[in-house]
Amino acid sequence: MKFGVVVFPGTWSDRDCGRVVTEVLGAELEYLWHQEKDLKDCDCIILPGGFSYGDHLRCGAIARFSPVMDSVVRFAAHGGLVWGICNGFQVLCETGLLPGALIRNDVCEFRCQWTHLVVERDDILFTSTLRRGEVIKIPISHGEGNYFADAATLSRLEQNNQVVFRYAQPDGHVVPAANPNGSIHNIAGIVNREGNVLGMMPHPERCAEPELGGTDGLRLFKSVLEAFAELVV
Amino acid sequence: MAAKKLREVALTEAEYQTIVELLGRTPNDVELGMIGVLWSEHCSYKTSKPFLRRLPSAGSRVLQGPGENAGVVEIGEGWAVAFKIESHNHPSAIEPYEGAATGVGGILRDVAAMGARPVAILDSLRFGPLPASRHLFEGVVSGIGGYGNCVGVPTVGGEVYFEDCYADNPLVNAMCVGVVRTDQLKRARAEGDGNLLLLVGADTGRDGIHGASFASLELDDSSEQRRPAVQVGNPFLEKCLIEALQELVDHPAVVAIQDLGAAGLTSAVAEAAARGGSGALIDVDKVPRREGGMTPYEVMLSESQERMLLVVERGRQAEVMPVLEKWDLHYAVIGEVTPDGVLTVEAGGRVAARLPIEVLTEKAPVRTLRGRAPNPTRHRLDLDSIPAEPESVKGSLLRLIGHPNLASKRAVFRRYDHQVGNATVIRPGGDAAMIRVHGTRLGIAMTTDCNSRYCELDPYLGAQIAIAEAARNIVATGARPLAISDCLNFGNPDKPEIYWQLEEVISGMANACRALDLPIVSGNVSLYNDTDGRSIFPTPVIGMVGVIDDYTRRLEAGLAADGDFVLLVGASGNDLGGSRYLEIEHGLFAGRPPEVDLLGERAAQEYMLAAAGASLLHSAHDVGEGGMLVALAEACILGERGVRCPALASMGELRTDALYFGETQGRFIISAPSRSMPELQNLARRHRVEIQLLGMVGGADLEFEGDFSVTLEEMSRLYYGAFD
Amino acid sequence: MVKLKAQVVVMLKPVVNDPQGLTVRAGLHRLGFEEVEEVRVGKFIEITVTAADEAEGRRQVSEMCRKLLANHVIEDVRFQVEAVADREQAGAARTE
Amino acid sequence: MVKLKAQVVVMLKPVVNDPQGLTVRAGLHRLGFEEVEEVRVGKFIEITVTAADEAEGRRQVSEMCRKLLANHVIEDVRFQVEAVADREQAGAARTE
Ligand SMILES: Nc1ncnc2c1ncn2[C@@H]1O[C@H](COP(=O)(O)OP(=O)(O)O)[C@@H](O)[C@H]1O
Ligand SMILES: [Mg+2]
Repeated sequence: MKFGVVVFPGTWSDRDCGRVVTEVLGAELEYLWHQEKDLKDCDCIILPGGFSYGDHLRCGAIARFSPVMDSVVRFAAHGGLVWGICNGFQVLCETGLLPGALIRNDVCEFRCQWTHLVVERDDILFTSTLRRGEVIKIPISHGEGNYFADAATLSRLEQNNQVVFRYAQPDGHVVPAANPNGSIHNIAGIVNREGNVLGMMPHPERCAEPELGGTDGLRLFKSVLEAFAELVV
Repeated sequence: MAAKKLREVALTEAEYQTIVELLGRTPNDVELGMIGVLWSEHCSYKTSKPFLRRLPSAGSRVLQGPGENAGVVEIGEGWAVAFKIESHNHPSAIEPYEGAATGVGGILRDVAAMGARPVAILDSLRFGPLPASRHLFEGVVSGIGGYGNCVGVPTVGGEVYFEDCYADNPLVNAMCVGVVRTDQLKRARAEGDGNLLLLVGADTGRDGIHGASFASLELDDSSEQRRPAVQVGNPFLEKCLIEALQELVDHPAVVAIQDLGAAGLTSAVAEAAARGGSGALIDVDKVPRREGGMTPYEVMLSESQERMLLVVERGRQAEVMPVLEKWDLHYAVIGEVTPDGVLTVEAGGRVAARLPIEVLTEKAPVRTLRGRAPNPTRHRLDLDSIPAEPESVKGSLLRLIGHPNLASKRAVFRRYDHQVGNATVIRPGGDAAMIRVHGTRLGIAMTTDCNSRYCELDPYLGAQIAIAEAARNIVATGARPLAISDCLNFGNPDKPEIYWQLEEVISGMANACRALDLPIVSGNVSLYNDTDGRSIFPTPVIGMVGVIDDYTRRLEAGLAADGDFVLLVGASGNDLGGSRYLEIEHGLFAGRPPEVDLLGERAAQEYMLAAAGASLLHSAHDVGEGGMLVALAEACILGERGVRCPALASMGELRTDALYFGETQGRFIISAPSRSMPELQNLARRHRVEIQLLGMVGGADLEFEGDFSVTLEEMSRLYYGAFD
Repeated sequence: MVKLKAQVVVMLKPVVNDPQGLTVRAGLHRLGFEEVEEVRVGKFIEITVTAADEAEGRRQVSEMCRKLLANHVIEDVRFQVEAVADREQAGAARTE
Repeated sequence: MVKLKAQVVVMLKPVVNDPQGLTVRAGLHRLGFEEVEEVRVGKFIEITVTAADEAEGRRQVSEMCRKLLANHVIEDVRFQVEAVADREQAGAARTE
């Protein structure tokens, strides 16, 4: 399988994601420049972190109009795997591929720190090697990661089981104290109803090597790779 | 010459006379403005230059010393590190967010101009005490983060101090570290007659006109009028600029890269031409503008951010442009390199200025002033008047680690993305930070350090300590110190005491550099940090980098495994002068800073490197402010492990307060498994270094049996909570 | 063709928490302005645009708001448009 | 005592670089709004405050602007104040 990493002007975790894919995971990789429509036969498109267009106006607001996003939207509609990380999650919300929006952290400060997430779904490709209820350790780095959705959207999300990750204590308890940014229901990541579009604020690509403090993030990349291997068989 | 006009360009009547002599005519207004900024302290270093020459800058690893946009040292495997530190004190005092942000932007461009990819930022900050200085502190920290986070370069280290002397003159020094292949190193030399000058990046506006001369004046009420000297940075544009430059560094058509900083185009072109031994012709009409109606004077002096000057081989510009267009960057050919050694500025087809490059650069005046040592008795300390036994060692420890100057700066660095790039193998919070070089096992350790209180008490000694301490921070990670970039922050040198401080500090630095074999490869001077006649402490901030061949052997400060032995490396003395203990527990700022025995210092550092190199250690932490007990507490807190120590026997002349809180130099706290002990002792004998067993790792308390015990939880709460 | 200036105000919807507003309120309280009850922080966007006439300009700005300037999941937007010539006289707002 | 609502507009001074405005302009151009000449992005701050009377409220808001809401080095600020009761009718601004 092949991963595609989208690069907008202002994206910065493109190379981090790329290096994890090629050097740690040993998978194939294409960088997809925002001006190009061709997704180059990639099987999983990553929208990485950064400040696309400087996050001016709103995070992800301008990036969503890039030519590449037209293709990504079509790709997603046909069941393609789309994975938005940090700024990528914001772009997905702006695009409407995922519901809700990400607003400024309740502390009104940027936060770069490690968090614990409780895994709520293990039946989607992105988390195929994880178990529901387990806790993973993964860093965040954002100023606007405070997930918001109106009451109706939120109850739909919960009913449909679309919350994939919640900020939790190391023991898995979902409590306000474990919430680094004020996200509603401690939401750290959600998936669309079909299960092929994932958005998450934490950075799995930053914890794919023990040298960087942990390897839980690598398990997400591996999930995608292994799930694909099975699909092909 | 009208005094008012001269004041506007920050030139003296005597300097004006010199200009007339050099030119053999009177300069026009554009020329006067151009000379004014380049002759300002900020650009010409006219006051500090004679001293700076004393600093050693050569070394076997040095690829580029002072004089370029950044210094460069080789680290092996075909890689080099480009780095530099710079101040943005005055703009930050006036607009803390943008002042700090554009400080980061400026230093990133300096490093990028060497062809390097910026991989780390460090910020060295000083404010007046909280809560009064909260506004500045908040603004500056947000500004550093706002810029660094957006460009995607991790901010991995720095320092934050609060002292009265910085209340009106906060210090904001930013350092950038970049990596570059040795064969892709660029230099900013405008060479090759007819080669094109390409201005890339932001459009030029009326930003910061007189910014450079502004930084060379004391702040007073009339600063108000010069206020638009503060600019708004655009980190997004900077990010695009850096990426484009990275795509262009090995392009043969790109002859040189020069960033535009203080004094804008004037300085960039003059310096690049001076280095290339050439001249330049600029047509200001070609410069893309943000605003209408700008005069040639304004265009030449504008300090608009996020601009770079490329020297491109004539006829090959078409090879470079697609990259610039890809990144949506504005650009324009604004002139060319000439053989005449003259900077000619044209506007509307007419010559607006015509100045020999050397008048702008080498011929800048040098000032020699007279220094005078202040009264030596002013900070006298009589240790005998202070009880040698702290009332409660535990109480003192808790107050020290909960004090904003000693407590964790997590409240600051968690607002900085310190992990982007997936290279940060030692994160902020310990001693030096470490960045790995992708594709190798090389690790670059980096730190900024200065205890300005020591420098105020004794500038010569304080400066040596700053260098020794920075080196210790590097060594504590297992890396070998390589080179220094320094930022000299002082008050108004026209005051004899300040001039004396400058001279003493530089002598002290030179001495320590020689003893520790550390060249200074780049740096920056910021003078006139005074308000209403009150000056800051002399603050020579030392930015240092070091290298480790294999970052998987790096060491961190926190205790790493239960059952390990904990040792103190280095002998202790009654070194309470200028200590944090005296300040916090006795309200005293007095005494002589600890002596620094540079031979002993070097021995201790070599010992540490030998022990780390032989993989004998599990952790290492340098002993700094707050002394042994604070360092030990930090090792516990950072490692989330306790330590149990037998009661410390009182040792001869050593006072109890000095034993725990004295700040004797050249010491480390290390932890090691028992099997390492014999070899550690052998090495200590060989290096003539004293080591002392303190205790054993384990439990949830820091305990000196029979004396006191304190829980990790209580220490952590105070250590991490000082800014809540 | 007329040259127009649009003033667009983008505010978080009342149901959305406004952390920035809370922070500013806390700051004002700290400065002694205890009578401040609520603060909400939004965006003010000034756009200069040429259009066939004012109605056309208004239509365009409305379109910009819908497509880019606001995220309707969380934000409300309102605007006014005026011809640039009389911009100096227009607007009752005092300038400090 | 009256309850007042202040609407504060904080904009970068005209001579100051406005990166956000430049990016939004480029974004609008890319969306096909090529007639857009200039965009400047500032802050809109709504403050609800009680004061002895309107004049006193105005004085207070002016003070807030000076002390906290804007940095006069790079920003201009203007505001208007109105009694809260008639807030719905006031303001000519259209809501989208
Ligand atoms: N402004 C800052 N930005 C980033 N890191 C910081 C900052 N201030 C302090 N730190 C980090 O906190 C740790 C302790 O800093 P400091 O107290 O200066 O240590 P030391 O006394 O050993 O030099 C270091 O890792 C340092 O890099
Ligand atoms: Mg330090």
